[in-house]
Amino acid sequence: MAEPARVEGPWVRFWHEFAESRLALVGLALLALVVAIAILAPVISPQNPYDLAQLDVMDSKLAPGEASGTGKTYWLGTDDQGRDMLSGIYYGLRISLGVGIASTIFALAIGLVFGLVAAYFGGWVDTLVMRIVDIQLSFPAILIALVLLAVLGQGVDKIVVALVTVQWAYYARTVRSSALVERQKEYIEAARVLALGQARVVFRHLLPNCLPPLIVVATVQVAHAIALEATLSFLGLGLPITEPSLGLLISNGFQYLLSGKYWISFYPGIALLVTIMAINLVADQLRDVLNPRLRK
Amino acid sequence: MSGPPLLSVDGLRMHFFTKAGVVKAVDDVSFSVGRGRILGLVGESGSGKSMTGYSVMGLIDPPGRLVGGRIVFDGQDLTRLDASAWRRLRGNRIAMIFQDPMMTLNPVLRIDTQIVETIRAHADVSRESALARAREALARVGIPSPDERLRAYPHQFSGGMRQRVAIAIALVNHPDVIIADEPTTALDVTIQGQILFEMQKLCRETGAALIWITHDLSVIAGLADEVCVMYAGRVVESGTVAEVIERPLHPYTRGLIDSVPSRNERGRPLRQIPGMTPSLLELAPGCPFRERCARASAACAESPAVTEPAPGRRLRCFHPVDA
Amino acid sequence: MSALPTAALAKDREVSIGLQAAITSMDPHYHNLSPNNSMMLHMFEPLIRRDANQKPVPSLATSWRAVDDLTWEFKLRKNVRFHDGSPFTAEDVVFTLKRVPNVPNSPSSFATFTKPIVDVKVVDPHTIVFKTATPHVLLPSDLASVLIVSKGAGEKAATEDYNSGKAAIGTGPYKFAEYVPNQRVVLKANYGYWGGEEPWDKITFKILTNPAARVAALLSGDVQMIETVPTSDIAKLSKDPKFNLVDKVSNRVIYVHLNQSTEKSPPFVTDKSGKPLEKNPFRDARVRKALSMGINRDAIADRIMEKKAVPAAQLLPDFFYGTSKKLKPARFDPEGAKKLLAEAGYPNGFAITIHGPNNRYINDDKIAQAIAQFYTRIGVDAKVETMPSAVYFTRATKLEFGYMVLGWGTESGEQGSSLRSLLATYDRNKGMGVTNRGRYSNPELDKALTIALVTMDEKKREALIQQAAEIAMNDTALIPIHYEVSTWATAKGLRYEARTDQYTLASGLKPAK
Amino acid sequence: MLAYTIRRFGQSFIVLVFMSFLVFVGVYAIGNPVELLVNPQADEAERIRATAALGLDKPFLEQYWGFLKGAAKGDLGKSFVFNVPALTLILEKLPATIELAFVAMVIAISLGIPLGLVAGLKPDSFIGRGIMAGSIMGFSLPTFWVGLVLIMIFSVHLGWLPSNGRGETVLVAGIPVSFLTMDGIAHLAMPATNLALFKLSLLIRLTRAGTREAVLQDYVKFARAKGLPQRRVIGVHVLKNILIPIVTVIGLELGSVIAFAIVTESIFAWPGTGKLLIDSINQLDRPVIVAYLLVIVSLFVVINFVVDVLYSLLDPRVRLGGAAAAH
Repeated sequence: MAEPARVEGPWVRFWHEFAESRLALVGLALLALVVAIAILAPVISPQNPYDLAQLDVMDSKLAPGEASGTGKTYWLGTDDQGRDMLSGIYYGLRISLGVGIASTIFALAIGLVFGLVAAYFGGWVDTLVMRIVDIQLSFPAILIALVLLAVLGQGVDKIVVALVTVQWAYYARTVRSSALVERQKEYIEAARVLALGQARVVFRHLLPNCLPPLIVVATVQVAHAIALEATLSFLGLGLPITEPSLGLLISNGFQYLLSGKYWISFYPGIALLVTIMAINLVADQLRDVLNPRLRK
Repeated sequence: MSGPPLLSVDGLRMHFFTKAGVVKAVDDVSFSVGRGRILGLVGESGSGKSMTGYSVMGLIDPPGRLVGGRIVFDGQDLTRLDASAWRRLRGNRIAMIFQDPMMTLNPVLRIDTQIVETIRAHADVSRESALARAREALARVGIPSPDERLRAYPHQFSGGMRQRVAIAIALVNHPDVIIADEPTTALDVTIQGQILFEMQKLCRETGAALIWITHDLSVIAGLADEVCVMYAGRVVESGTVAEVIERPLHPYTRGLIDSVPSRNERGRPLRQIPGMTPSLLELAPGCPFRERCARASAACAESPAVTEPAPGRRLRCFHPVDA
Repeated sequence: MSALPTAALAKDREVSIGLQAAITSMDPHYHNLSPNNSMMLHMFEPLIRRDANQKPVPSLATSWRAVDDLTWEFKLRKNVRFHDGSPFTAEDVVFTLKRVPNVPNSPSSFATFTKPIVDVKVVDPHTIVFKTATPHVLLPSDLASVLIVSKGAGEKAATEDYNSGKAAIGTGPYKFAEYVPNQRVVLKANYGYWGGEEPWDKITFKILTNPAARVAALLSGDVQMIETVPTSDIAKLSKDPKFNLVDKVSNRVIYVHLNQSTEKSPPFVTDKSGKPLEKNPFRDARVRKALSMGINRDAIADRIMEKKAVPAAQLLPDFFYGTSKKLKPARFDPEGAKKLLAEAGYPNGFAITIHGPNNRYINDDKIAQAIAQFYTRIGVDAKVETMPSAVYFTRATKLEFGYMVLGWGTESGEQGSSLRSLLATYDRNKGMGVTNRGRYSNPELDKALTIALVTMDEKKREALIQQAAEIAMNDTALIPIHYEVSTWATAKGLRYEARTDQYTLASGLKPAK
Repeated sequence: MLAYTIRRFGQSFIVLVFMSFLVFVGVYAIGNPVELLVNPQADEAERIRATAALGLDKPFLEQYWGFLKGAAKGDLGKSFVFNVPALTLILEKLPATIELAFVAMVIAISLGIPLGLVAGLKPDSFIGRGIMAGSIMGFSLPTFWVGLVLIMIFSVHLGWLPSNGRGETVLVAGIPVSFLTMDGIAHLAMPATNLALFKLSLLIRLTRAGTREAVLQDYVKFARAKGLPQRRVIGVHVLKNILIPIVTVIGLELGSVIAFAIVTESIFAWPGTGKLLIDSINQLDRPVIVAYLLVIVSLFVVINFVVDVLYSLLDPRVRLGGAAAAH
């Protein structure tokens, strides 16, 4: 192929390839904004929505732009506790993003190890791992969450544990299925013939070749984790109600959707949508750039 | 040799329109090949030889596009054909064989499926008679017990066998032109030789024209009748194999010949052409080889026109190598 | 286009009603649970029923009296027939009393109500006499919870036979037609009903546990009435001319139990740096009072409950039996609360975690959060942890929490029973304080309640219960928040007679003309 | 093959036993069902009676042993709440859930794969980008939110579709199904769409990613060089290669559709097992939870088995029981 042979540092080249898609740049800008908001939430929020002392139930359910009795204006309105929606969204973003990313990373790491080990070693190891995966996958998320809630109590760390418990098996199975195909290829055979250590074969040779499908799944799963957290919150199994994530804000506002107080659910919904969309736009392009097989 | 050639390519241009700019992958390429003749297309990787092959097949994908020239096959200009007419030619009257036999066969389809579909895409025949032809085709390329092998999957074949299957598929409809894109590069040397020999034989027997694309001049030397040397999307020199190899005119051809290990000059280090192939992206006008050429002069900033230094020879250089 | 919403209304005498909770059985003695009890009243009747204000009125019994402290005589209604045509007699009452404590696998039986009766005598087919071992003034009230089944149909019947409809033979205004667990109950009119004609030929009760789904079903015309309208939709529905909204203050109080079981810090109560306290602050009446004064009940009723709650001063609204008109809801007074806390030795407050359910009472988790918000104003740091009732109640009963948001519906409609369950000194074997999760204990209160239990004179007894209520509430034995107001929404043209017991009865739903 | 099947189902049996134990432990950890079932005003005697009636007075391991003995005879216990055999309760509800899941998967597959192919073949076109943007929406929004919005639009505002419940059913081979009646379809449309959205997005993305890789492969170019019609190049050469990951995911998702049906079923009051499960969990109705999981896990086992068999049909390089035989 007519590949332009330009001399560039790998990072410059990477950036050029990434920047080829304008849509991905928009996604990156949005993601940067979202991350900045998440990090800076305590600085830029008009109110600390988790500090109950700053809330006033008398200001509850104000419409966007309405001013409270004390003259404060809430640009995106307030929820049923008098929580400023704008601040709530800033902080909620922080929690949702954190929970989504943390649980995906842990679940991915665990699933990856189990999936690779199962595929590489085969035999009874494979059988054992896959049966555990079967159990895990058929256990309903809400039952797991309920048990964990009963045993561990409520909190951000606990919800991450719950999400990881729910999700790792999914990765394990995906990894295993692509690793099974990869394992049959010659380069693994070659690596084995070279008598490389097994860990080295698994992680240096098998792993990188199983990654592309996994990246697709993982980006979807960050979004999935955020949505799952929202669903658990909807079922009353999520985060403490005083420290709402985007999902909890949405589910709290959910009951007001039919009654016309749309903003309690609508704006967090938009924030969630933008966040997940940004993650995916960036991830899509990253995948294309990182995947040598897709290079033009 | 008389009459019009079977396939003639004239002034072919194929450009990629990327976001970063225009890549002139094929830039004013002309050649022709007659029945039973073998044409070698030689050049380093990135010289546009494969793209020329794909252009003739009508397999150019966006952002690539044919922007000029004619491809006349059996009296028809292919560039004017619509997509479906072109498709009916492909695999039927013009066939192509790819470089890597490990990748060209679909791993999840059985061999019989892959051959039969080629036959049935072009002829309304029953599955049974297509299977019979498939068996013949396999036998013709020297695959033992073709009946059994028909029901196998590609991964059950060795590399050489896979390439034979690919060749069988290319030949199954008795094409008039075969474009072979480095089909032996990925194989080991003994099998290379066998396949080269067999291809040559098959072409002579069937009277098909063969375009052999390779980076390896030595392959061409024993195989082809004519040769086109390509550089940066252009044909820089062409002629009969004997003449071009005996008496290269273009400095690039010369360099290529010098870099081939030769029996007479054992012990002497191989001479390499200095420098690298230029990026084809927004290539400046002028001779693209001038950066690497010992003979380059100020004149080379202009594109040299095609000259005909001898009957049947064509050249694109201001400073040909002295004979 | 859509013919759906109107088509449903077109059949004049058919109606669909959206219920908020599953009906777990069609056996009236299997599971003592409000939604079941409400449903069963369509098919079966007690001797004495409760009207919309939970006042006892004659049903299958026409009159009753205490012959002496241990003997009650009931006159039964004549000319009443069961759905299968057989006549109702005293034998059916005897059979019912015998069946109630012996329903296999019952997760919650009605035996509590029949246990006081030690002997039954049938005087004639329409007169029956009950004997109790000790004076039991609540017998008529207890019997209001016991539905009479047919002896003929029920003799060999198990719960399955009631669920299939085979044995579900009562005297009530509606007959069994179909029961699909967790999905729907269909009833048909009993045209021979002794109480006269009913408004409906066929009723379909749909189980719509999700509040939004319930409202959506009403809005789209799939059902013509729903119970427990989510507070968030009340404002909009009441403005919509296509619907009627009715409400009534209920017998359910939302309150707070403060864990007084420990000497030192109860669970989840610490000083502000997280260290346990030397003393259990909840044992100090001043602290309890301060925590009660610190809650802005009006704000909760107004903002969280959309005005569908009434600030509470005791365990039942003051028109119920045994309630005291003297008790008024604690006034919101953060300054006063702070002062009281300082007096009690907590000038800087302390830290608590408010625990509550999040799927049991109307807006339960929001109430907990609002309370926490108010407490920040009186210097008490409050965290909030809410959880599904499956987890919550087990832990609450094990006293794993310090500050517990709870609810209590007084099905009997008299305050004595609530005081006994919630505030009498914990003694399960005596049936005292069985649900006293705060472990409040006050001998004075216990005494008044014990006497009241055996006082046959209604006036004296009510005075004793009122006195007990005043003792407990003035000591802030628990913190009452509000009485829930039950709401029903119907399609235009229908009107429902709202009830204090939160029951949804088709007999109360009538065309508005 | 036979040995493989036997081994596979033997393992599954152990899984089932293990699962049921986990549920026992889990429910035990969550709370005491008597707390929820017994009337709060009940006295101690009534509590003791109820505890005994439910068999909760026995030691934990004895309860489990009792369950195993019953299970061996096909008796998974009676629902605490409904007093009917738990298995009956579930088998009554199962057709509704499977119908919902199946219709949702059919929607997801029949739209997801073609849309994914289009997006993969024309990744830079307006349509391709539009499909991708749409698919991002599909999994960004929580199921419950989308469900309610659907109800708001189609039931409340437009009045086209019923907001809840299952429509009229007809018996097919003794199983009640609703997708054959107009009323049934009207009731199915929204919940099935709601349930399908996420899977649809996932399938679009997977198919697109697979397609983009596949079209660059030599074998696709070779197939075109053979003069095959576009239809066959994409429909056979591309599709068959990308089906492997897709089949895995479809297999997995069919299971998770049942799990996710919990939310959809409760919003649309769909009378299936998902709604039954959440109610049972909320009531700590252990026999029903256990029976539900055993039924679902058995379904999973069958689904996974079918997926693995499909693998070997789709990809000749993977042998059945492959992992075990590979060394």
